[in-house]
Parts: sequence; C-alpha cells; structure tokens
Amino acid sequence: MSVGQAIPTTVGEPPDGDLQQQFLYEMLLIRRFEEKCAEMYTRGKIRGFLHLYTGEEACAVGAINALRADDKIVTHYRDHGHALARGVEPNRIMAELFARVGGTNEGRGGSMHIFDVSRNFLGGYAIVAGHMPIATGLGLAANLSGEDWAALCIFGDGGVGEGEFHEALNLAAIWKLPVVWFCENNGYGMGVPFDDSLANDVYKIAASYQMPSVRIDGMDVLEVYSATQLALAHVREGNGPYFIEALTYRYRGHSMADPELYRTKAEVEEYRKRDAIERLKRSMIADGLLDETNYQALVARVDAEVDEAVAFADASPEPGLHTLYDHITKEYEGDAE
Amino acid sequence: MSVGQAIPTTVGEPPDGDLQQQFLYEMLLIRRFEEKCAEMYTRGKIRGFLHLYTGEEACAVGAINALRADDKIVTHYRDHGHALARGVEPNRIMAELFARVGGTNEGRGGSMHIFDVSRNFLGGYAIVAGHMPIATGLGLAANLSGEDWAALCIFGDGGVGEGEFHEALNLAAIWKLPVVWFCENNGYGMGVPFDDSLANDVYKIAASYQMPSVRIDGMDVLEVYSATQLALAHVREGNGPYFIEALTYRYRGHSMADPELYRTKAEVEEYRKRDAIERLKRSMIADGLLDETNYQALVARVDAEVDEAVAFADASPEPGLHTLYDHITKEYEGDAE
Amino acid sequence: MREAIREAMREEMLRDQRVFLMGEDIGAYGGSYACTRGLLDEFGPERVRDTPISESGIVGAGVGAALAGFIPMVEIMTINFSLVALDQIVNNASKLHYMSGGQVNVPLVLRMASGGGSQLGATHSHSLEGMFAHFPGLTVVCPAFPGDAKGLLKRSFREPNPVVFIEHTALYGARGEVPDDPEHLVEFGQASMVRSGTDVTLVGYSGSVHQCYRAADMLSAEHGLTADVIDLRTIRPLDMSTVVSSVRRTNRAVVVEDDWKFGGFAGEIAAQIMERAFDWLDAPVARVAGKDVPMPYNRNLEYAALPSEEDVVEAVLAML
Amino acid sequence: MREAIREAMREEMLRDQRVFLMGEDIGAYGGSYACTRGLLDEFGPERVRDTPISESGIVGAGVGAALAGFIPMVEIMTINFSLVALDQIVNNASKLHYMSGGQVNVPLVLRMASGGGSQLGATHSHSLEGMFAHFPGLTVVCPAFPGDAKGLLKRSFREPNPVVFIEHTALYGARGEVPDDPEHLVEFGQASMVRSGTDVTLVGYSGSVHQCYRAADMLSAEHGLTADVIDLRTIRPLDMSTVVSSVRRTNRAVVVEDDWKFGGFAGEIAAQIMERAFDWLDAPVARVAGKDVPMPYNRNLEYAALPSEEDVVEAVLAML
Ligand SMILES: Cc1ncc(C[n+]2csc(CCOP(=O)(O)OP(=O)(O)O)c2C)c(N)n1
Ligand SMILES: Cc1ncc(C[n+]2csc(CCOP(=O)(O)OP(=O)(O)O)c2C)c(N)n1
Ligand SMILES: [Mg+2]
Ligand SMILES: [Mg+2]
Repeated sequence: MSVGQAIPTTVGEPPDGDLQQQFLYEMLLIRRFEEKCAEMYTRGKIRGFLHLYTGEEACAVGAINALRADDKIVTHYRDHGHALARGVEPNRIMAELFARVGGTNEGRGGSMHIFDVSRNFLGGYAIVAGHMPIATGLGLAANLSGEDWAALCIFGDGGVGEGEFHEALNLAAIWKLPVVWFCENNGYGMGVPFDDSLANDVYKIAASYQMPSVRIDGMDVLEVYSATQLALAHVREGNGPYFIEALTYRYRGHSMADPELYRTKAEVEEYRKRDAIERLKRSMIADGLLDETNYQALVARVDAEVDEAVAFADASPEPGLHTLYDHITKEYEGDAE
Repeated sequence: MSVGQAIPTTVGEPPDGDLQQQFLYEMLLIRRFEEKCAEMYTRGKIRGFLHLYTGEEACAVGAINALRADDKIVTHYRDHGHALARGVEPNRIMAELFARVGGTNEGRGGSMHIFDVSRNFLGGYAIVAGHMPIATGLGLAANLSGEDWAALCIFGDGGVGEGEFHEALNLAAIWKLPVVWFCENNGYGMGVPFDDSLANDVYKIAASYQMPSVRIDGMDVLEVYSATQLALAHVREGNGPYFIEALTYRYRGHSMADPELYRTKAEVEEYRKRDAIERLKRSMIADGLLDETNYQALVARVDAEVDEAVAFADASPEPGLHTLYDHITKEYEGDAE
Repeated sequence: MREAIREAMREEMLRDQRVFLMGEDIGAYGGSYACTRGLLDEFGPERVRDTPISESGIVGAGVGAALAGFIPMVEIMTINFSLVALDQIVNNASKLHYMSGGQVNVPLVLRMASGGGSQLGATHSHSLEGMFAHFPGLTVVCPAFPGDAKGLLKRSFREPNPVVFIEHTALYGARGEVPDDPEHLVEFGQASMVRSGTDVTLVGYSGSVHQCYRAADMLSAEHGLTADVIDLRTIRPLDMSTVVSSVRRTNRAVVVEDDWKFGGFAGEIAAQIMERAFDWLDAPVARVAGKDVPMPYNRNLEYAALPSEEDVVEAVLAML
Repeated sequence: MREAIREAMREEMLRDQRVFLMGEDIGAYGGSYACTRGLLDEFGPERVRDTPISESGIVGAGVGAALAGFIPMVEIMTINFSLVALDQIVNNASKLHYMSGGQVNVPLVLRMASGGGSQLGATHSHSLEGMFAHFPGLTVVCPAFPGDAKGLLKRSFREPNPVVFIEHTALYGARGEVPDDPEHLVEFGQASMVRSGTDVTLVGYSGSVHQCYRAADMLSAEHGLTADVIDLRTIRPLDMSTVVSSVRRTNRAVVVEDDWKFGGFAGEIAAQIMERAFDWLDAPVARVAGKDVPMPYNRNLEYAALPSEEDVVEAVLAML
C-alpha cells in the first residue's frame, strides 16, 4: 500500500471466515454473471453498450462490503459488479439488460444505468466523471442531515482526465464531506493507457487536495476491504474525504465492441495470473477456510443463480408502448409530499 | 520564493537601469490608465463590466516583459494591464472601452476582450478559466511548429476552481508543452476569499502535475520578472510547462459594480503599504537609478498619454449600424489562403 | 423583482428545512444581482453556501443533495456560465427520474440571470431559455413580473423535478404587486393574458413581454389597433391553448424573444400556431427576435441586435 | 460513409501540413467508430493524437492551435460528450472572430457522432444538431451520403471558421458513390434534391433524409403520390431557397428530424416555410421528429421514440 500522505493506522476487523466466504461467493457471482452477459449479448438478448467487469471483482466486493446499508453509492457505467456486490438481485439486473419491466429500471436504463434505490445504489452513470459531483452532493446531504452515513464514488482511471474530477474533489475537500473516492485504475481508458492520460499517479494528484490518499492492490479483495474500512472510519468522523486508487485490470475489451488493437494477449494473460478469485481461493484453502468441495458448491450455486437470472429476465415482459411517456417527471402532488 | 518542487537555479540577467525605468513607466501607465477608466465609467463613457487592475501592476509588467515578441499571451477579463504591458497602444484600448471603431476590437469586444494580434496578444477572456485550454493549444502549436516560442496564460485564483484548470494543466504536462501558467492570486474570486475556494495552495496543486511550480511575491516586479524568465527558459528547452503563483492584491472592487461587503478598508490599506510602484521607486532611488525629478517626468508622461488616449477615444467614431454583421465569420476565399 | 425573488427563497427556507441555497457569491457578496442579500445573516453559511467557481461541480452537487432528499437551489450567476454545467443539467438532472425507471427524482431549482442589453459583450449576453426548454424532464420558468416571479419560484421549490428558473437582468429593478400570502403559488404551464385586444396576438416571455406590452401601447396610440399580449410565464410546459385560442380570435400573431432568431424557441411557437390555427391565420406568424450575431459591446450595435417594441410594431403593420 | 470520412481526412492531411487530428481513442484504438483507423500508422502520433478524456480541454486546445495557424480536427467521440465542451465551442470557437473585431479566426473542425437507434439509452442517444445550429459563427454540417460526407468534410478543412461536422452513427456503414478527386468539395448552404415529385416536399438532414427517401418510396408505391426529397446537407447555413421553391410547387411540406420535436430545429424550418411560402401552403407544415422523452433503452420504446418512415407517410396522408 503506497500512501499519498499520513493516514490513520488503526485497521478494522480482519474479515472472518464467513465474510471471506461471502467475498468469494460474490466475486464468483460477478464473474459468472458477466460471462453470461457476454453470451447473451452475442445472442442479441442484451443490446447497446455492454462493459464487463471481469477481472475487477475484488474492487466491488472489497469496497462495497465495507459499507453500511445506509451509505450511498454512485458508480460509472461498468456497474453490474457494483450492483451485485451491493445485493441487487441478479434477476432484476439481468432483466434490465434484457430491457424488461422486471428490470431494476423497468427497461429504461440498460447496462450503464443500473439503479436500486432500496439499496442506496444511486446509479451507474455513463458520462465519464459526470457522477463525481453527485457524490459530492451526497456527502453534502449527509453533512447537512447531521447523520453519519457516507457516499462511495467509484470511477475509472480515465475519468480522472475530466474537469469534474477536480471540481468534485475540491468541493468535497474544502467542505470536509464524507465521500470515499474509489478509483478503479484498470490501466486503460478505452484504448488509451493510463500513463498517457495523467501527469502523475492518480493518488498523488488526489493527495494534493489535502485528503488522505492511498494506492492499493485492487486484485486483493482483503486489502480493498480493509482500505475501504479505514477510509469510511475516517470520513464518518468528520475528517473530510478520502481517496483510494485500486490497481486492477479488465480481462475483456472496453466494451463488447472493442477490437482490442491497443494491447497484447500476453499482457492479459500476465494479469490473469494474479486473478483475485484464485488468490482468495488459495489463501482460504491455506487458512483452512475452504476446501475444493465447498468451492465447487459455491460455483454451482452461482451458476444456478445466473441461469435463474436469465430465465427470470426472459420471462419478464417488455414494457408496453403506452408506457413510453412514463417517468419523464415525477408527478406534483401539491404539498402532500 | 516558495518552491513546489526542485526548479532550475540559474537566474536570468537582472534588469538593468533602463529596464527598471521601463517597468516603472509601465506600472505607472497602468495605474493611471485604470484610474482614468474608473472616471470614464462614472461618466458613462465606458459601459458594461469594468474590472480594474490597480494594485496588481507588477504581475503584468514583470511577467510580460520577460516574453519575446513571438511569444503568445492569453489572459482573463481583467486585461487592460496585460495589454498595456504588451505595448498595445493606450489609445486603442481606451477607444475599445469607449466602443469606437478605433478600438482594438472595433468596439465589439469591450473591456473584457481586448485583442491585439499584431503583438501576439491573443485576448482577454471573460469566462473564468475558459482560456486555459486555449493556452494548451497554443503550446501544442508551438511544439508542432518546431519553433521555440512559448505561451503565457494569465488567470486569477478563482479560475483554479474550474475543471478546465485541471484539464489544461494536465494536457500541457503530459504533452510537455511550452506554457507558462501565471496565476494572479489576489486573494479573492469576486467576494469569495481564496482560502474558502481551494483545498490547498494553488502552486502545490499545480506541482502535483509534475511541473515546476513556484509561489512568488506578485507585488515585486523584479521577482516577477526573474521568475518568469526562469519559467520561459525552462519551457523553451522542451521541459514542459511551468507554474507561477503570484501573490497580489486588487485595490478596487471586483468590478465597478462591487459593493465590497466582504472585506474591510483596513485590509486594503494594509496592502497599499506594499504598493509595487512605491517599492520599485524606492529601490531605484536607493540604487541611484532614479530621482524625484525623473519620477515626476515619468508621471507627467503617463498622464499625458492617458489624456491623449481619452481624446483619441472620444474622437473615434462609433461603428455604423451597417457593420452589425461584420466579422461573424471570416470569408472563405477558396484555396487562395 | 429582486425582492420578490428573495422573499420567495426566504419563505421557502422558513417553510421547509430541506431547502438550502448555494452558489458563487450568494453569501458575503450578497449575490451578483443582490437577490440573496441578507439571507446569509438570517440562515447561516450551511444553508446559504458560498461556493468556489465550479459550476459543473455545484450543479452536480445540487443533483446529489436532491437525490438524498434535500431541495437545493443552485444559483448559476448568469445563464452564460450554465454552458460549463450543461452536462449536469441535461444528462443528470433532467434524466435520472426517467432512466431509473422512476426510482429517484431530482427536486432541484437552478436560478440564473439572463439577457443582453447591458453592454457585457458576446460571452455575457446570452438568452438561452429556449435551449433549456428543448430537454424533456426540465421545467423552464421565465417570469416577466415580480408577483409571478415570487409565485413561480415558490412553486418551483415544491416541484419534485428540476426547474430552470431564468431571470432577465433588465427586470431585476421592475416593480409590481407582490402577494404576501406564503401560499401564493403560480402554476406551471399557464400563460397569462396581460392585455387583450382584437387585431393581433403578441406572445412573449421574460423581458420580451414588456416589449410586447409597449408595442401594444404604440399600436393603439398610433395605429388604432388593439392586441392580446400573452406572457407565457413558463416555456416548458408551454401553454399553447391560451395562445391558440387568442390567435383564432385575432387571426395574426407575433412571437417575440431576445434570443437569436435562427433556431430559436420562437420557431417552436410559430410552428405550433401554424399547426393548430392554420385556417384562422390571415398572415404568417411573425418572429421578432435577436439578430443572428454574437452580441456586440457597442451600445448602438447592441441595441440594433436586440428586438425592440418598434420591431414588434413594424412586424404587426407588415402583416395587415 | 466511414471510409469517405477517413479518406477526406487523409487527403486533407496530405494536402496541408497544418492539418492535424486529435481526440479520444482516435489513434491506437482506431476511433470508436473506426473513422481514423490506419491514420496513426500513416501520419504518426504528432498528427494523429490520442488524448485523455478531457473534451473541454481538447476542444479548447483545438481553438488555441487554430489561433496559432494550424487546422485542427478534434473528434468528440459522440455528440453526447459535446455538452461538457459546449462552452469552448460557443464562447470561444464561435465568437473569437467577432469579438476580436475580425483580428483572429478559428479554422477548427469538430467531428462528432450523433443519433439514437442503437439502444444506448438516454445519455448516449442525443441528436443535437439543431442546438449547434443556433449559434452564430458556427457552420453545422450533417451529411446523409458518403460522397457528400467526403466533399463536405474536405470543404470543412478549407473553411477559416469553426465547423461542427456531425455524423449519424446509423450511417457509418452506408454505401454510395464517393468521388476520388482530391478537389471534390461540396459547398456549404446548398441543399440537394435527392428525389423529385409533385405532391409534397419532404425535408431532412443526416439520418432523416433516408426516412424521407423511404417514405417517398412508400408514398409512390402505396398511395400513388410523388415527393420532393430535400437533403439539407448543412443546417447552418441553411438553404431555404431550395426548400421554399419546392414547397411553392408542391404546396405541402413535412420536415423530419431525429431530435426531440419540442424546441427542435424542425420548428425553424417550418416557421421559415410559413414565412416564405404562406400563400402556397395547402396545409400546415408538419414536423415528424423524436418523441419528447429521454431515449429509452428498450428497443420497442426506442423505436417508438424515433421518427420512422411510416410516421412521415402518415403525416403526408393527414395533410391531403
Ligand atoms: C464525457 C465522456 N467522454 C467520453 C466517453 C466515452 N467513454 C466511455 S467509457 C470511456 C473510457 C473510460 O475509462 P475509465 O474511466 O478508465 O473506465 P474503464 O472503462 O476503464 O472502467 C470513454 C472514453 C463518455 N462516456 N463520456
Ligand atoms: C465560468 C464563469 N463563472 C463565473 C463567472 C463570473 N465571474 C467573473 S470574474 C469572477 C471571479 C474570478 O476571480 P479570479 O479568477 O480570482 O480573478 P480576479 O477577478 O480576482 O482577478 C467570477 C465568479 C465567469 N465569468 N465565468
Ligand atoms: Mg480504466
Ligand atoms: Mg482573484
């Protein structure tokens, strides 16, 4: 863990065996879900832009498990993994990808815009960095409300090039807002290597706003979890925002449309050797928290869940044409509200 | 001089007596010009927004005198001082403020948008930070052309809150462009104190883009001149951009419309004690480069020039209504161009 | 007008703790057009928040706070600076309710000053009401009178969706009756007939209502003609019923706006009048609007670039 | 179409050393719609520059390089992302010539992909051609055919002022004749009559030209009616002469565009037709455009939200 500047040293509880099981399960679920999505895209069941999260599972699972239920999340368009880690039903996510009424967003949003307000999952956002000021506003709301919930803002390394990165971080810093900025640095913004995009390391630029800022191994779910716990403890105590840069890698192309002209197969293979799921599996086996039988049972469970999600999605009807104008604005009900 | 990170230590030539005379003359000219503008505004000769530069003269004079004729400048809306320091005729600036055809911009631009392309003075810009990416583009052009001219970008501390600050600095840094960023930190963006606007010192944020970044006394024209010389030497050698934060102060309100509810008279008086003109005058007298007679002659000279500018402006006609549609686009002349 | 706007914000802040204000120089400076003067003292810096110059950041922060149950008012100093925040307005504020399938809503009030006529030059003289009106999910309010401004702004704070509330700089000093009633709300999408006549319908919003009004005076004094003058008050939703029924009586219409004519909102109104009152029209609907030129600094040129009451009168006479 | 666009850029780069390209993923990735594929290899990274994701920064940098005598082409991946760069386009690119009193000019080409129909959802399906056309100082090009795309894009590189060149994503695969001539230039402000008839005038630009064309087929095959189909090619400058003289012959017009109907550019065209062909019109000019709803992801809803050739036919039949 590289440290941008001095950060608190007390670490949260190390995750117990049950929690590690949960991490493994969630990572497997995301992996399998995304692979199924690729298949469903090829079969024309999913359309539009589809950005898969394979390879980055440890980020979502480590960071989001550190949250409380009342903490709020906003993220970018590569959002299935985050939604799954937050407990959004695979059925409803898949139905959204199939554009059905049973989808999280009733088929209006699609892959890039998953919302589940019941879980304080306040959306995937498709304009790069466009959700960063929203996270600042969530932090402001937490402050104004006097409550101690926090906002988690997940974004990619490419988002760091946008002006809104600067504005959002600066406002959160000067107003001391409880926002955890979580940068998933997967090395590329589409085809542009991160090193060609930013004049310095992300966490160092972030540190210049005088917030604690760390770089962590985003392919180690335990490190992600513990770093996020630390960050949340910091922001909940009114110390202002905290920045985490998680180094990770996406195994697939940027989206299903990506010809991947900008990187080699060898590079991808290199990263696969550090696979977060394999790594947790191995360490759990070494620690006596898992054996091959449990593992196969987990795999079978996620397979079944993902199949069930496809079945659910397929069975869900498409929205009727008469609903085209639904939800443009929320109805005004006088002062009843 | 505080230093954001290691910077070259060789200093350019210290300004000789003639050059110091020139600095003094230019600062006096700006001071007098601005005072006359205030008067002309009160008399309704100048309209619209009028942002005066009184108090900040050392920034323009020190920085711009370090430039070569082929270097290019873009600046913000508080631009009369920069134009005068660049040698734009007072007559033509005043005529622009009077909205006359003899004005630099034929009366189209007004106070916030002075241009003089013959002096590579590529404009005052009224959208805060909106010109910063333009400076990056000028640097890019210098690079692409293979020539060793540089771009000087002048902006206020308030501009640092905008996303374009980040984008422009980052692009210039990753592409190693010859841009000198010159922040006139006068302590306020309109009525908002700088300390409430940014999470860190400007020059420290800028340093995070891995460019040399210094904070200087912007009320000492000799320090401004020498810092800018250093900066220009650095960028001309292909080392990428350089950042200067000059601490200064504006004696007048943000614009002529400012009720100045946000600061005390005492604060203004405090800064007036450090007046850049007085300071240079004193040190030149101490160094035997000036006496009271020369000084009074200089004052008389600028007074005459400013009066002449008013007379010129007043004598210049207003643009005719038939010219309303002139200059919307430049005419296409086939491939003659 | 300024006081009516201030009073609306004050009353809504007193009524509902969820309402707060933020913007550049709305606190210690008192607002660049003095609309918020005094509110910092009354409500403190948490609810009247001065911000850095970061329009995109503060509009986005307003969206975020609205998602979390607050009712923020974000003041964008002038409409000219809304361009750097447009993505937040269009891609976040206006669409989140729809895209989320109705799960979230964004009760955000965006106030901004608009209009030319003060010799501020091309970057500082925009009238972009029509641009905002183009986006589904937004309500666009453009009051012409202080009483309406108060009632519409109070209504905006009750709206569960984003409202773009646009104030013409030339009207800040305007005087008029302003109801004290803290429940004085003016409903969206209801034009008001500020004057009635028989020969022509003059349609405006914001500043241009006053040009229509003065043109109606001139028409009656100098040409013996009487006009319906319609103040649209909100341009999205747009009350075309009032316009169309007027035109069906007068058989002629002139639409007036400050914004550039080409591609401007007057085209929408003109097209809708044609669509819904074609058989009643004795002449094509005329548009009197800004000239298609970046706003010049020079006073005479600026005056020529803006629509005037004389232009309206001329347009009416030309269609008789 | 994609190849025609690439060829235009390539030829102009060969012709004039001042031309260079920059944008997100235009280099190694080959362009998100593959328009620049191969150009990095041919011209190198200085003239085909990959940029970070900083639309405002790169558009502004384009303006700066243009001020210094270069002719930059900045690719904004899609029109949706132009919103974060709008201030640079409107307040800098479009106005500097005017504000400087003619001292500087900005020969900048901004290319961007536009349009819905690919189930990309509300943030990624905008058609904002009309928004750009509203700003004096800009030229807005919207080709419908590959040959025109090439000639118009080459012409854009010769223009001493900023050009917004908008490509419909649905047309990238379109085929058609593309002249090889390196001096094949298509002039701005000249609509092209792509089909002629007598019963109605159908007006479109970019993708909607094809809906007009197919509607004309349907009208003739199923209803024995013939139509003029006009491809505007550029919407600023706008060639109304061609439109008006057609309408004066056919006495009926339908204007078609993908963008939202309310406050859209079709209103401008309809209003101008009314102004200039009022006495020839047998029915109000109809507008067939996008439904006023953020673009839904669901395919059926999206299809319903976009204008179709059936809608055009229906509009024509309704006006007979
Ligand atoms: C403002 C904006 N510009 C460009 C795009 C197109 N785009 C979508 S994703 C992407 C790359 C983002 O990279 P990064 O933030 O690193 O996230 P990753 O895809 O690697 O997870 C780009 C350029 C966009 N959606 N929004
Ligand atoms: C994008 C934008 N937002 C707001 C404004 C209004 N405004 C003009 S000057 C100014 C303050 C700028 O302060 P600073 O950059 O410190 O420059 P100074 O006036 O102190 O020289 C503001 C807020 C503007 N012109 N542009
Ligand atoms: Mg990335
Ligand atoms: Mg300042």
